[in-house]
Amino acid sequence: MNWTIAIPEIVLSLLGMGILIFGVLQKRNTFHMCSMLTVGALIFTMVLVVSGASGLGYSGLFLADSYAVYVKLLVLAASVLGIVVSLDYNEHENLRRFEFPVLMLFATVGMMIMASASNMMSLYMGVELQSLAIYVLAAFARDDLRSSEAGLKYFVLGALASGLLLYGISLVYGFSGSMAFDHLAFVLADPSRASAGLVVGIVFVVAGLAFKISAVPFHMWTPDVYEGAPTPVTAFMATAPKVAAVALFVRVMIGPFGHLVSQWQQLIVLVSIGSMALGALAAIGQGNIKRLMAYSSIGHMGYILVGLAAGTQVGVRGVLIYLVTYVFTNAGMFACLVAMRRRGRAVERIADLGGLGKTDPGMAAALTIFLFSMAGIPPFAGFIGKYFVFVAAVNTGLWTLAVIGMVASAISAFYYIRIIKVMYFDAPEAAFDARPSSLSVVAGAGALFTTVFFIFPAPVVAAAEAAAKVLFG
Amino acid sequence: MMAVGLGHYLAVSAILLVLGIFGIFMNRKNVIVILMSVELILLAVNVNLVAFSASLGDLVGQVFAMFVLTVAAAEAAIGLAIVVIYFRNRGSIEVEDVNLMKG
Amino acid sequence: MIAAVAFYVFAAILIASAAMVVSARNPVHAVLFLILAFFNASALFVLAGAEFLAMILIIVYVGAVAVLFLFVVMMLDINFSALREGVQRYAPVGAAVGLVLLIELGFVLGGWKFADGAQSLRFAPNAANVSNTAQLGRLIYTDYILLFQTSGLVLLVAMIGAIVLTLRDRGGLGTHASRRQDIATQIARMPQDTLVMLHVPTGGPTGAYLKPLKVEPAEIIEHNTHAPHEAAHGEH
Amino acid sequence: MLLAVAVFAPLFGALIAGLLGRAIGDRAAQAVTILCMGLASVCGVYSFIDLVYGDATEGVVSLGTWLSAGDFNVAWALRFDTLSVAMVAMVTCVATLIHIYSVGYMSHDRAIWRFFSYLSLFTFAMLMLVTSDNLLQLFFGWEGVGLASYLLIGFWYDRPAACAAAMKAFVVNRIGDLGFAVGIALVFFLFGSIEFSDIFAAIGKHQNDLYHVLGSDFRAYEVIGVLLFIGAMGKSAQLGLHVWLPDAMEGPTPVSALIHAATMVTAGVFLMSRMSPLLDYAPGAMGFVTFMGASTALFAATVACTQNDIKRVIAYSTCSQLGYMFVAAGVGAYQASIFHLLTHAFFKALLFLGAGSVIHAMSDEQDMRRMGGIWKLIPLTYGMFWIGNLALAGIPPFAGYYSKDAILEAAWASHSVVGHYGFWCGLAAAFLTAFYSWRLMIMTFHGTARADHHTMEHVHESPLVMTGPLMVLACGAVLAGFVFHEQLLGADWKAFWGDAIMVAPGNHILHDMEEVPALVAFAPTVLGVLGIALAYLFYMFRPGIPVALAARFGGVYRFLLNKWYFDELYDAIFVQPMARLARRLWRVDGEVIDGLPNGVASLTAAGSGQIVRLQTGSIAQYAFVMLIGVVALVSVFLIFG
Amino acid sequence: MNAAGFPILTLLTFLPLVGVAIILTVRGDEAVVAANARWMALWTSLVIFVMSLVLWAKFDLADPGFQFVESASWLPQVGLTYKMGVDGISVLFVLLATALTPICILASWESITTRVREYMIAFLVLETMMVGMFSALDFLVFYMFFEGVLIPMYLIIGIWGGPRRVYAALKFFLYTLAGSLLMLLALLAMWNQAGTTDIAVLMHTVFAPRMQMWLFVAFFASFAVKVPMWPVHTWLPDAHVEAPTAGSVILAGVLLKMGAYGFLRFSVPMLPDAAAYFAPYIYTLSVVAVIYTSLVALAQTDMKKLIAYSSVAHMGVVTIGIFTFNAQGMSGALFQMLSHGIVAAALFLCVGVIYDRMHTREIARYGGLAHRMPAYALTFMIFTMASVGLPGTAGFAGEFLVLIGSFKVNIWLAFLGGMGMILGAIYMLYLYRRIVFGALQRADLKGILDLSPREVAIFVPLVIVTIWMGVYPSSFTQFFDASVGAMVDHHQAAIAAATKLAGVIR
Repeated sequence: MNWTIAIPEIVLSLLGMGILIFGVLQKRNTFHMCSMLTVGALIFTMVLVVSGASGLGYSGLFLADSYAVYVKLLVLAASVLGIVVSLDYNEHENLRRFEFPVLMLFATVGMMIMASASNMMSLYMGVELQSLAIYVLAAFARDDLRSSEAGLKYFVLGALASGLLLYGISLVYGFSGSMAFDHLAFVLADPSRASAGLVVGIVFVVAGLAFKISAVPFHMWTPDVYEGAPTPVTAFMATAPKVAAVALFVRVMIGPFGHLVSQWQQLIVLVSIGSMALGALAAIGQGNIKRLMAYSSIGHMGYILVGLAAGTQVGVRGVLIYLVTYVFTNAGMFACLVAMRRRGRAVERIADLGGLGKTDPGMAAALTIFLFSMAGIPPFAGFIGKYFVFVAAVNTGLWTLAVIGMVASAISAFYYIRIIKVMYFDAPEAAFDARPSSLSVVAGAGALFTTVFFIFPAPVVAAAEAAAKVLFG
Repeated sequence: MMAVGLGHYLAVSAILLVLGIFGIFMNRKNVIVILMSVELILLAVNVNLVAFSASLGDLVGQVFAMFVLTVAAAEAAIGLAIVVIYFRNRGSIEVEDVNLMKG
Repeated sequence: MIAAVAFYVFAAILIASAAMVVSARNPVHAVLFLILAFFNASALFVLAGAEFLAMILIIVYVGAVAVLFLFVVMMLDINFSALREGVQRYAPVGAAVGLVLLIELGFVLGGWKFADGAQSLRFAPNAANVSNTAQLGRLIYTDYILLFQTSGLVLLVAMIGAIVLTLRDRGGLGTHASRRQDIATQIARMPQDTLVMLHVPTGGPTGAYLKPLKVEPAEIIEHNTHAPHEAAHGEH
Repeated sequence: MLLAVAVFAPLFGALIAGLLGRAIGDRAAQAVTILCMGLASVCGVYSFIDLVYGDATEGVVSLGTWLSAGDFNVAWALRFDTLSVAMVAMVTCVATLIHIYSVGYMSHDRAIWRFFSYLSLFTFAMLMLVTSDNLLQLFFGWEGVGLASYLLIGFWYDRPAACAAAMKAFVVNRIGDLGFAVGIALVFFLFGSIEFSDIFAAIGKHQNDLYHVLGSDFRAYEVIGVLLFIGAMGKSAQLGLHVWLPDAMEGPTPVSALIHAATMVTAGVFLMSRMSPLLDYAPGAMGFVTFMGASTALFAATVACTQNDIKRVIAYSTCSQLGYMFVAAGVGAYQASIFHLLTHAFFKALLFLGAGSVIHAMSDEQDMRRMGGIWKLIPLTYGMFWIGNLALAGIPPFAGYYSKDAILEAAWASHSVVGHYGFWCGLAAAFLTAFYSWRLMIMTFHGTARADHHTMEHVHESPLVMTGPLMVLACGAVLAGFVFHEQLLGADWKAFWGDAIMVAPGNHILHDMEEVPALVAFAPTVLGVLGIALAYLFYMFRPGIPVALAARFGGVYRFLLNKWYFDELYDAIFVQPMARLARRLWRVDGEVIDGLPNGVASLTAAGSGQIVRLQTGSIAQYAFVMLIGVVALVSVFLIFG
Repeated sequence: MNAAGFPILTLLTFLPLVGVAIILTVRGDEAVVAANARWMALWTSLVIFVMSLVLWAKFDLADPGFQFVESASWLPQVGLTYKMGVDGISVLFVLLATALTPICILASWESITTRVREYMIAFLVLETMMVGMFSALDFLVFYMFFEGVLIPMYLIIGIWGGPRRVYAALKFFLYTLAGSLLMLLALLAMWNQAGTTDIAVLMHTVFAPRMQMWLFVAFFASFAVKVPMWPVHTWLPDAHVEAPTAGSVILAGVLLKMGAYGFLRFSVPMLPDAAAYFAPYIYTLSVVAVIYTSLVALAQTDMKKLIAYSSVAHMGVVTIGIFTFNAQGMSGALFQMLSHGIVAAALFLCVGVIYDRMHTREIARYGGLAHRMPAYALTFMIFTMASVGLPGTAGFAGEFLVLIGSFKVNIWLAFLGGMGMILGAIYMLYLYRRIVFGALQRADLKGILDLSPREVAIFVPLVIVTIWMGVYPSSFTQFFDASVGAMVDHHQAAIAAATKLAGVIR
């Protein structure tokens, strides 16, 4: 049994527990210290992931392949960014408790398990580990009504979703006789074995996973939770778990259920269309920028699902590239949002950005880059991501989907550039408080990446290509 | 009286599932009932898993059911913790009061 | 036959009590019905041959989870009579949708059959002559060790979460977010730090007695979960 | 090369005066332009003499490429043949005289340098027009004179009427120009070239080509003829597109003389003659030309009889005379039309400049009803008017007699229905011409002085710089017909014209002209004399008659006085509807066309509002939506899967 | 390596960004930063302009293909290459862009006083996008530049624009974005079919007729908005009116050309059958554009709006020319694009001159400017006449060639398309009359000053080019003669092949 394939997860968990013990034992407030240690642990894990062995192990429960490596690196990077973004915010908002980074770390472990899941059971355990940690994080500002409401909503609906997921898994298990992905793929290779029960089970699994990536119609929690949760948590929720969930979603659909692509394709198409349309439409009237980001992320999930709907290697490659651009753009964006603080108080209305172009040109420029990127305007990274996703759709002949995607893209551009409008065209509000360097670093790095990605996309594309290839054996 | 088969278990499970779901979205009373409904759903799943496991003669289902139980317990703990802090902030756990954020 | 009768009885009670959980007006009743439901489900598990799970269900669910529920319900001090009655406005539509789901599930499940070759895919077939518990134990500690550990992590996270959310920090002016056990101090504490030996005058009317050090009464009340002597030691 | 000097010297003068005028001052600007014009006229006249009497041969002076696209190639080039050099000589001479005249006439104006610059610019454009070697360069000159005309009419730009007139002139001309341009396109389509030599060489090849337009096939030449004539109509103020010419009198009088009498307006006639080799094969189009020319001649003459503005009378007279020229061109007597063009240039410029002299004397009064009784005060001008009017009325031996006579003879000799229509219209117009000419003269110079006392005190003869050109032109008005008659129209016309005017083998009009009945030959003169007599009767001896007639036939009078209501008609059917349409379309733009995207936008916003309303914040409802989602997906799967 | 001996197009494209980088490093108080930004932007753009003259000098007139080609590996996995090059069709537009940028910067010298640094940066970025777009030889690279133009332009209109700038900027952005997203789909489809996005290869790829139709529609959606064609033109008047002067200049001068360039670069050569099929519809829309927008221009009370509508009409002539598929029409369209680029830009500058002085664009607020501003009156007159299409000015050759070309299609097309000659004269002269002519009545106009030396420096080159293009248009047409000829041949061959194929099938 080649247990070494799980070394990154094992090491990260142990480090997490170590940090936990360290934090408990120290008398001083160790939030900052623990955060830095966590960042160190995550980065160390990235090294382990890159250099780790690959293969299937733990009785077929755990799979380390280049797809997993790709996803894990992205997840870890997103987690690092999430923690860095939280440093200053938590100090200000009286959330400086060392459990915060530790919970993020354990959530990351869950995501890594999700990335490596090759069995319905490890899938479920990964999802739950990740979800439970994030439920807590969402409610972390426990004296804030909105935060606790966010936690409550996320928890209740998340529990319902995992119930549905489990029910689906049980049906799949019952109708096919196994929970291992490779077994399922083997069973379903003969389409006649795909009984109605199995198919319904797949639908339930899809529903459960769609909840995790907040795709329509399982998206309802997203705006409320994004708005209510502390902003760094929102930043974290919008990036790392999304990556892991998407990766898992793709792996499940392409791996065990890959042979049924013609059947689930239309489901994904419907969900994708719904997400793109809702993401485009609902954000228009929003005044709260975190809420807007929630709708925006719903829309982005719709675009990502376009790649999945293609069900081809090109599609998966598109999804993986999109995820990279999505993560960095969002991380940078949220770094800017976290920096929105006026006279010591966090503000989050779009109108608060008024005249930012005058009062803080650097941040305004960064935000502009992120917003254009999310709107898919070349040459920013977001465009590259969209391009590769739509390449897949066109390749597969999903013209309707592509056209609707384009329309949604145009509509959503409206609200993105409306924010730019507020920043540059509106009368200036009072300036924001001085921005801590940690946020500047994240925002600057995100902006730089978003801007120059188009020049050197080749390494990412190559990695995504290799990762996608694994899924199609 | 019919012999008890897998179908029976599945029917019970399905009814439990639907009841659990009903409990979540029909109820106007309090949030704790929702948590209990979640437990019902998980119970339904477990019934399913056990029934399949028995029919297949495969223990995987039961192993999984055990993990589900574990997770359910953890979920209950966190859920109740969240309900508690929510109650402390809001002073109420009525379902319809949980609507500070919307739109 | 008896098994069938038992199944029907248990199943009926299970469903009925589940329905009561959802519809009971008093949350305390709901919890109690939930416990009833668990008991019956456990019985069904036994009928299906999953004794260990049945046991766990009782121990974990009834013993821990349901009690936790009860505890919280009681603790939150809810005015039950003020709770809203009835169901949501869209109840009829909701009922219809739920019914549709049920019918669909029935339709689907009714057509259950194993996929061809499913038997060959069984990962852990039931072994003869080995008890259910032993089999599960073998599996969990070998093939499923990873997930077993993961579930440990899940519980750890739940623990951290519950603590971080609910543990209050009263008057926490210092660097400590909350009052904690300080193990090293505890161990390093000597009896003479805490106890004063008084020489008892013999035969005197006042008598000799053992007296604790002076403590602030408020702290004792606040931290009644702590050992009195620890509270007495205090951190000044 | 002298021809090139003649053409470009005015441009040089115009540029110097225009760009440096403010720096070098009015005097210097005048000097430069006049010098350049003098040089140009010397060169022009010398070229003419050299070609007609000397040993120069026809040819082309190539200046460089202009425009090329695919097989469409146009070069800058000057054509050197009798027609062009005759025009060059005439244009440079008249223009020089008018430059000189303007020194006096414009002496009280400001921005004189600008005026002279415009005048020279105009001359340059006109010279480019007449010397062009291809249709496009002709079009260049054609539009160039339009521009100069626009600038000169609007010279007094703070007068609203002048600005309006300038714009009207440009726009109406543009309408004709569009026809012209399409005509050029058709020529290119047919011949693959728009160079005259190429076109004329290939005339025979394409004469039976058909072109499908308006639902049936026409001979392509006919279509070309009509299209080019549409252009000519605009520039030469033929009936329908004549409306700009009378208004153009808002410009300074020298402008009227140069542009709206002697040169620019005759460009249409020139075009007809230039394209004669082709037009001769287009009898239908030529009939149309004759018809329009004759109608214009008569129409303008009738209107001229009732006008009271001295310049407008002459303007309508010009219009009428241009009609004559087209009649001649239409019946194939291009030589006669050019002949009339030349003589007309002299006597009409004379009349205009004379009118300018009168206006100058009368302190810028143009209304003849406020003149009278001044013939003794400005005798020289009065004399010039006599000469000019005699020439205009076609009284022998003045220049107009020869040319007008030739045209009417040609019209008669054409033996076609439209030719005869032309003849009768021309005859009537000849009578009216004499009538209104003398009406003008009598109202202006004779009778009681109707101007106010103050004006009358200032009446004086113009300075020499103005009367000098008048006298030179008068010489031309007297002699031009007699001198050139034989050369242009006589038996040796071919020797004179060379290849400049080529006629189809069947065109014997010049020959036939000689054989018309004597009555026809004399009729115009007789009618002219009768017209003069009638004018004397009406305005000198019995002033009551015209008043009574005007009262008796009020409808007819008003009809004529209001120029057949053309302006009102156009206003009602083109200008106003267009303005209304413009405003309506603008509303369409804002409400309908913009309404769609705006509507989509507000629909989107509304949709957004509706979707957001679903987001009630209620957990139960969120769960319900999830349930619906699951049920829906399951249903989709079960039903379609 | 190419004829210039160094990667000139890449340099031209990205040098502005170097200027941006330098401007960004300037520190100091606002006045210093503003002055430095102005001079830096001016020098950068001038250097680029001078460098772009190399293209003019070294361009091989006889070669119809792409020249100065350079390429670099970009995304080999999906067959994407960074490839730049120009042919006769695009080379002059590169020059147009590089020439207009310094003029725009000069025109904004005094009128832009706030956020000068950002403004100059926006303009230099815009230059990068424009030059890059005209020299891109890979479809995706083209698309990125094509869309990238939106970003600086959106900011220019939105930040430094007039009172309704927000509406105008949003409208501009969304209209063009909506259009170009469909083009992206077409791009993907073509890539899917041909396996490459190399423009040179795509030009010789034969697409199935049915696919061509769809592709054409998608391209049309993008390019028609950009041109703009009726009825998707309404963003233009708003954008023009609200944009600052230099923004209008670059919008009219270069950005409008992008749509027509797209038609020439993609729709016609790559989709010959569809282009031929849709030509009558294009004619119809163009004719409507010419007549309708001319009439609407007539009703305007705002100078910029009037000129904006006139742009629509002029671009209608361009689209007619492109879809005549003959040498005259296409050359004429190209020439008209160039001349419109110069003339409309100059007209907007003319408006800017008096707007800077009086801060109103209301036509009725002016009148009699000739009294006080003779030099301005002359300049304005020259450009008015060029806009009207007077022979001897830039406006004529293009319009006339299109007329010839369209006549080959249909006489009525020539007539109706030529209606612009008449209507253009009406609205332009009407405008001129109301602003420059008439009596100087308003008191506040009495002290208005004539052109300043800086303004003269802006206008002189434009006047010279305008006259030059009128008198010696061959010096421009020779650049694209070969390429247009090749395109016409290619088109006819493709149509013939399709007809033959249809015959065989039938």
